Amino acid sequence: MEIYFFYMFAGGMIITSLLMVTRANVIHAALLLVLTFFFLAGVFVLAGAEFLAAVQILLYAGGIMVLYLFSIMLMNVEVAVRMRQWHRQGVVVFVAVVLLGLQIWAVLGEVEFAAPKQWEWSLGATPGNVEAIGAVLYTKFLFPFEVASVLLLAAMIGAIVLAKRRIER
Amino acid sequence: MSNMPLLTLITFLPAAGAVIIMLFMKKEQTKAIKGFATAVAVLDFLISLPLWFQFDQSEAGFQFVEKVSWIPTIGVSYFVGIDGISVLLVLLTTLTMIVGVVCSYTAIEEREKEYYVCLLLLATGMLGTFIALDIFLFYVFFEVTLVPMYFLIGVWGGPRKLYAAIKFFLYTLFGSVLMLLGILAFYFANFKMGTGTLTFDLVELYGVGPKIPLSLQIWIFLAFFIGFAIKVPMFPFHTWLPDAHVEAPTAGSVILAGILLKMGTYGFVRFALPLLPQASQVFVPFMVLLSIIGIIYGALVAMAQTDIKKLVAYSSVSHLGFVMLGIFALNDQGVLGGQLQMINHGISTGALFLLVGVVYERRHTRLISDYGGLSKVVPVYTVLFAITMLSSIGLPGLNGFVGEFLILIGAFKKSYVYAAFAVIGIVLGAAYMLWLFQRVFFGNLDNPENEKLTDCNTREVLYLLPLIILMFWIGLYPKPFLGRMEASVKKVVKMVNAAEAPQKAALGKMTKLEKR
Amino acid sequence: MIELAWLIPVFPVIGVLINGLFGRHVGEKAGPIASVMAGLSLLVVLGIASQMIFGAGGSHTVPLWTWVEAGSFSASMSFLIDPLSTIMLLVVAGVGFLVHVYAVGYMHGDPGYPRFFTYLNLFMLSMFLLVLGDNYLVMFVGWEGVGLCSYLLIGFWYEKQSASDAGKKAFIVNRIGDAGFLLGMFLIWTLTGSLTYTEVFQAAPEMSAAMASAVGLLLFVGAVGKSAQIPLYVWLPDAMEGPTPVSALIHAATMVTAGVYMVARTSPIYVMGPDAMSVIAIVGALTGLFAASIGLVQNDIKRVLAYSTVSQLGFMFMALGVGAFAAGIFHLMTHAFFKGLLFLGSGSVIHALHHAPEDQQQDMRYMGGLKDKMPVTYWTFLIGAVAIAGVPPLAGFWSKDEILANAFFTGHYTVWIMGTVAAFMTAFYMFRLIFMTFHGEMRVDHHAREHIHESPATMTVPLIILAVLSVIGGVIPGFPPEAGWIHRFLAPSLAKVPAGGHATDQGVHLMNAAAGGGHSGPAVVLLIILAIAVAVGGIALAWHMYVRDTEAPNRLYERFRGLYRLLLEKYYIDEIYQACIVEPTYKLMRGLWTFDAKVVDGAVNGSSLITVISSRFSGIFDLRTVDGAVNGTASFIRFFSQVFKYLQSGMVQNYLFVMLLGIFVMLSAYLFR
Amino acid sequence: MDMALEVAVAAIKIFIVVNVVQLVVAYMIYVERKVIAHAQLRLGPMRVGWHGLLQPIADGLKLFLKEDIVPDKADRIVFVLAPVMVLVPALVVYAVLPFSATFYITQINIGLFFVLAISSLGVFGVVMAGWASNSKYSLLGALRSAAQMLSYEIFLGFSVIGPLMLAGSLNLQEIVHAQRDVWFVFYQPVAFIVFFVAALAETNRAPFDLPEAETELVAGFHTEYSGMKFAFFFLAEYASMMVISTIGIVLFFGGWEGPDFIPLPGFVWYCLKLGAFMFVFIWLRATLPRYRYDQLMRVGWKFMFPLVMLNIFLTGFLKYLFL
Amino acid sequence: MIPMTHFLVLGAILFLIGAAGVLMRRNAIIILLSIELMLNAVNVTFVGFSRHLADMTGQVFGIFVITVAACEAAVGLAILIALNRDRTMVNVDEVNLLKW
Repeated sequence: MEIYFFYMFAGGMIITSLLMVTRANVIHAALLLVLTFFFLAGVFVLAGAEFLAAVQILLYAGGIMVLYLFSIMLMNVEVAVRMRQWHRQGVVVFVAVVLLGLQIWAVLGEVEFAAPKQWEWSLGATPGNVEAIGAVLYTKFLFPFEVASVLLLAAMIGAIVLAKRRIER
Repeated sequence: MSNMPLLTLITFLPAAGAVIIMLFMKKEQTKAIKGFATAVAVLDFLISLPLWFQFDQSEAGFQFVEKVSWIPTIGVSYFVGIDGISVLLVLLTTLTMIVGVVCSYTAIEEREKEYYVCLLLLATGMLGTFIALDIFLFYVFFEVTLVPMYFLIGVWGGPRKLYAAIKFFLYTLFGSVLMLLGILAFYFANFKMGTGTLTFDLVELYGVGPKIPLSLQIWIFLAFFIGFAIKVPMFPFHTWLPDAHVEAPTAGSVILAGILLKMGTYGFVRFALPLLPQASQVFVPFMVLLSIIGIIYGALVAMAQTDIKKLVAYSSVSHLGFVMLGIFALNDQGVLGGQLQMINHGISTGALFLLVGVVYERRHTRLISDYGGLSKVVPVYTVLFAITMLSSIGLPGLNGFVGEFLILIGAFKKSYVYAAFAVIGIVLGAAYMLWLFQRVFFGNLDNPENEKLTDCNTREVLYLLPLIILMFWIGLYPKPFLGRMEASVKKVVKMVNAAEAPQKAALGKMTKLEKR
Repeated sequence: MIELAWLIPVFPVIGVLINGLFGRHVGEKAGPIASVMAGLSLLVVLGIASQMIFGAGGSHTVPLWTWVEAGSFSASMSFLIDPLSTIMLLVVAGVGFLVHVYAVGYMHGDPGYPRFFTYLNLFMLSMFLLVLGDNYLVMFVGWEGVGLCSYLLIGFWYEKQSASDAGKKAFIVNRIGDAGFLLGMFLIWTLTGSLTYTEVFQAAPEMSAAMASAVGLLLFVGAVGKSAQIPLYVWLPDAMEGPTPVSALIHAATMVTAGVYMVARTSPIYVMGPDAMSVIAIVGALTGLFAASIGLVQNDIKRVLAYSTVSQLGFMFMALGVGAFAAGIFHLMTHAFFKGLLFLGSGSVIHALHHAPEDQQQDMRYMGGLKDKMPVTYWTFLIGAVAIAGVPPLAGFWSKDEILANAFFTGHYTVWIMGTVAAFMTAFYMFRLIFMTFHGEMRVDHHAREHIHESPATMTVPLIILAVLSVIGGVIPGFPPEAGWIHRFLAPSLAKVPAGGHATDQGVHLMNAAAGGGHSGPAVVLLIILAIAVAVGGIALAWHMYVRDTEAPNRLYERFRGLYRLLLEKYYIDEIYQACIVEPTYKLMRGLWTFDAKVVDGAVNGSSLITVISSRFSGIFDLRTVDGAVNGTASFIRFFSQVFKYLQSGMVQNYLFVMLLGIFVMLSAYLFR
Repeated sequence: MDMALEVAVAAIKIFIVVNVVQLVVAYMIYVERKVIAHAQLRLGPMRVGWHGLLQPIADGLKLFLKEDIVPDKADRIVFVLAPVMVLVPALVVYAVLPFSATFYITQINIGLFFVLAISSLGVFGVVMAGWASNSKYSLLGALRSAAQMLSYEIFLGFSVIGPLMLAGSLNLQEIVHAQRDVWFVFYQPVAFIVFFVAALAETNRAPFDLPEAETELVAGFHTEYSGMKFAFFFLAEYASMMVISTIGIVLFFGGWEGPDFIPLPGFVWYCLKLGAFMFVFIWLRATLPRYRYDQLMRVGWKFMFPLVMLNIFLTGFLKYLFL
Repeated sequence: MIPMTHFLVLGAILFLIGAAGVLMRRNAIIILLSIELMLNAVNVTFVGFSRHLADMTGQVFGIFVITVAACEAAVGLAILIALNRDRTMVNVDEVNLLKW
């Protein structure tokens, strides 16, 4: 059952992301990426990471992507639609990417995975995924967590400084 | 409380304050900067107060010790602590910092932000010097003080500030580099002949001194001597002092006289004496000679000055001659007196510079001949100056006397000749100070510009008041001060004198060798 | 009562604080406040004294707090009440109080009124400390303290250059003495391990004569400074620049006698060092004669009194030097009465003349005939003069006679002769002063004449009290000579010259006889008669020269012009000091300053110059050779960077593509490993 | 077979809930009109049915039958998708809301988180609508809306942390159970105030209805919409009001639980509380003037944000001390 | 049970699509969006491994990746806004002043 859901979500992701990459209209691209993230959240739920799935929707879709839309609306994007969309190195890159894909395919073919570890998980179980993540995040990864918060602060200040209108003196 | 790194806190709080001012305060907000600097200084003083109250008087060793390995490969550690010798200096430093900051409110009118940053950084350097128990760390802090002081003189100084600043910097740097050589020599001597470990840990090294042969000790002592003697400054190395004092802003002079000079004498007591006991004893006549020359010479040259600050600067030479005399009397009374005199000199001469700064700020001249008859227009100032002057010339009942008396009694114990020459300094001290006082305050008010002088305002009285109170306190009841120093000083004296026997043995060997 | 001794210095402290801190608000009330404080101290002193005199006596220590403690050295802030300090306290507190009261009137209207009384109370405090201390260190505190107050009070009118000069001179000369005192203290401490009197004196008998003499001489240097003996007396005449009450209190009655007190206090050590005592005796006698001779010709009323004071102090030291400690203290006391009286009297005269031109106020040549205008002043002054001249039964006679008798009987005949001559001179110059000031025609400036008046009650009452004391202050404690009450009272505090000491056998015999009940025999009677004769002779000569035959002084002047000049100019001692000590010091200091600036600092600057020059040379080398190599390397690198710079396209995606290729290469490496 | 049954039951539940919600929403509009009318001393709709009770149905019919207009310059796809993107998240959230002890569609362990996540998507619809309309008013409304909702989502998220810390679970049913004794509003008054203000802002209700301010932006992001698409926006707004009210009830007012001494079924309690909440929403709209945009942001960042942070710290501290 | 390889393949495909987008497109916003896609491709791998190894670390790192993505988005968009304001350009290959 769940493998079909997986294929459904994975297929949706691949299609939407391909569409996203090829769009000329930035708004469409962004909305398509939101859709990609929905599917991704589905994949996460299937992998037993429902907290991460919720975070994905809340932060990525509800936060970051809104930020994108917001910024896009602030900018003059209609001009870009009528311009050349592809970079001059496009063809070379495409070849290289395809080659890289083949290479990854080859690498994956070599790798043997051991049997997955058994893990009790089900949607709605208590104590569930949230507690488990919390227990790891605030003990073992407390320091990285704090570092991440500092990073966020730095990014916030950086963004404000960069985007602020220079006041003429 | 006992686990709190109190000393580290005290030492680095000013630096933290400096960083905050540097980063977060705008140049134009001078009021906020002053307020903040004052708050930092006051807070630093407040958190240093536990050192006074929690200090165990009976303990001769180090207290409030913190030790963290720093550069383990060469045996350097962040090792701090205080004993009776340094506790009062630390407190004096924190107190002087308050005074230094407060007295600069109106004296400094440009680049105020940088000024207070320098001042606070300087505080960290000085405090670190007094608490360091690792010779390497000591050296680091010793050098750190040079930089802010250089800027204080060079940026906010008087007309010849650049000359004075460079002279101060190069001269002291020259000395301290030689001292570094001495430190390294001792370090390797310890590795070869002492504990066999690479360490800068003072407590470990204390025991090593007597094992080092006298010939080497003498060289190391000479290196130390030049380093510290320039800082003190002792007789032939003193010429940077008048220049630096005269050109420095008031707070700079106060700190220079109050604290920086003490780093030299402190260095002798902390390092030269206990680390090189035999050499110290060998050098006693030499050191005493220089001290006495310093006392008399400084006093005589002070008398010849026409500039008030220069006069006070030369008086410092004379007073520090007393301190050195006391230290090299190598007995309880002398070293205790020397220690107390360090504090006294910090208070009295600091106050004198403050007072000079007060009129300088109003009249922008320091020439004695520009003044005269001031006591008519500025009575409060006159009284404060009189008390400070009397403290400086060692009137009993004020602080200067107790120190001088103990130094002289110690010197007398060593040899009556020393004391006999040193007392001349007392007479001359009275002469130049009273003459100064007479020329500035007595007589007719013949310079019309002086008529407009305003008396000390509340702020000035307030920052002088603690110093005046201390003068009386030490003068009338010095026991809390002497009591805190006594155990540690006795220990140092014992360490030096205990090494007498091996020294004689070594000398005997040397003579034998020569005979052969 | 004795345990309340700590109260004595407390009252002046209160006075100092009130007048010093709130002087501006207190204003003219400062005088009464200070006087009340001095009076309260006097009350306590009287209480203690009554207990000491009528009670058990003995010596009592009042400990306060441990002052300085360093290793084996320890000195405490404690007071000692014994007969000696009791007498001193009485003198200090008594005369001090009277002078306070006097000054309330005398200083009226002075702009520095509160300041004056602050200083005066500060002086009382210091003097009490000096007298009360139970060890040398506390005494030294007071010693320096009175020196400071003396400095402040001499320079009280600081606008006057001469006044501030005189103050400075006093302090510095005193400092020279103090240096000796300090060294003496150090020596005492090294010898006995203590500075407390009782402990020192217990150990004193073990001292060798040489060491005891050394201690004695060093301490005596201090006493010479403070008590204005040769060669350090020069400050005292100059000190007359201060207000007259100050001259009376500090420079006549109390402070200058501190040296006497100190020597008397140290008597147990002195008796061990005969050489020191001889020196003291000779210095005292010399000073007595020398100062008296100067006093003969001075015209300034206060200067005459000043030289008289120096001379009388010489008498006291004479007494100490010959071992008659009690007589010295006795003379100290009587001298305090009559010299205080004389100074206050002269102050009264000056006060009356303060409308006269500045340079005439104190000059006797511009006085005369004041007797009728100022009766109280005149009569009290006369009593003082008679007392100092040594006419029985006034105070001076008893003490001075004892001193001379002791000098004679201990075999110091030279000293005795000098003393007798000095006594003669004393009588002469005192009455010269009286006659020039109060008798004869009035030579006062015309404008000032109508302003001459008797002084107010606050000034005359102290005069009267002191006059009474001058009359009875000698006979009551000092009769019979050599065995009076004061001798018995002081005996526990003072040491006796031991047998086999420096005195001749006869002297010892006589002295011991004296202790048993006074001198007897014809020699004593003869001496007394001689003393009276000398006094009366001096008075008579003065009367002859200044009342009967007023031309006599001029005739003498014509004949002994050189001698007169020498005396008038005080033997040129000041000038000699100026030329031999002060000027060389100035020269030395200027020379050293030049040396410092040119040689010591020159060496520093020279070394920097050498460094700069050598750095020039190395700079050239650096530029040509070392820097050349560096530049070569740089141009080499520049050439290659010209080629490779084109790799930097400035397009992010190019760079990213290279990254992608990097991944490609890495994976290839993994695959084809 | 079980799975098929499960799916069927779920489908039935969803159908019921969605339709009931539609109906309730329709009548909410009626109630609002009535309440506001009475607040303004008017009568409101009176003609259609008794006291205008049938008015919503008439309105619905009108909207159904209206012409569906898409502006020429509009981005067609996005323009059409936008109302859907608004309504769907609002309805999806109902999947986890507890209406009574037994009546709910499902319960998951990240329930509250799920609610926040899904409802945060509502902003997309607004932004899409605003942008796709290709109209200045709409774009401005969308921009305002994006900023406002993004900001207030943060306070909303932070304000629920207080009750969450007390309840110790994200599961909405468990949160309700945790309040059997005392409602969290008594423990967390500050959190509730912040929550309520943020809820107003999240749902674009007065006094925070800046994105659709009729007087400034001519109804803002949905200026160009009409007919059924417009009805979707309307439905979505009221649906999300109900959602947010439900969350408020669950977090602060004990959910469907009522005092024991009044024996009413849980669902009735829920309806009463919801009614009260909705009334307050309407009441506020009738009472308060609109905020200015800068005021809105200032209140949010400079007042609410510190307040709610303080609340979290305080709660944690007190919990550490007493629980 | 979804096999591990599925996650990896999905991750790889998304990553390559993202990479292609980053390298081939000129529009800066699309590039940023592609970067987001790449980051999420990594997340897929993380979560897959977390599932496979029954270890929470993968999910925790997912959260960190989202954090980094947020930072990247904020700063990247700020740069774009600044660029757009000053130069009115959205194409990355026009921003090439930083060369030789």
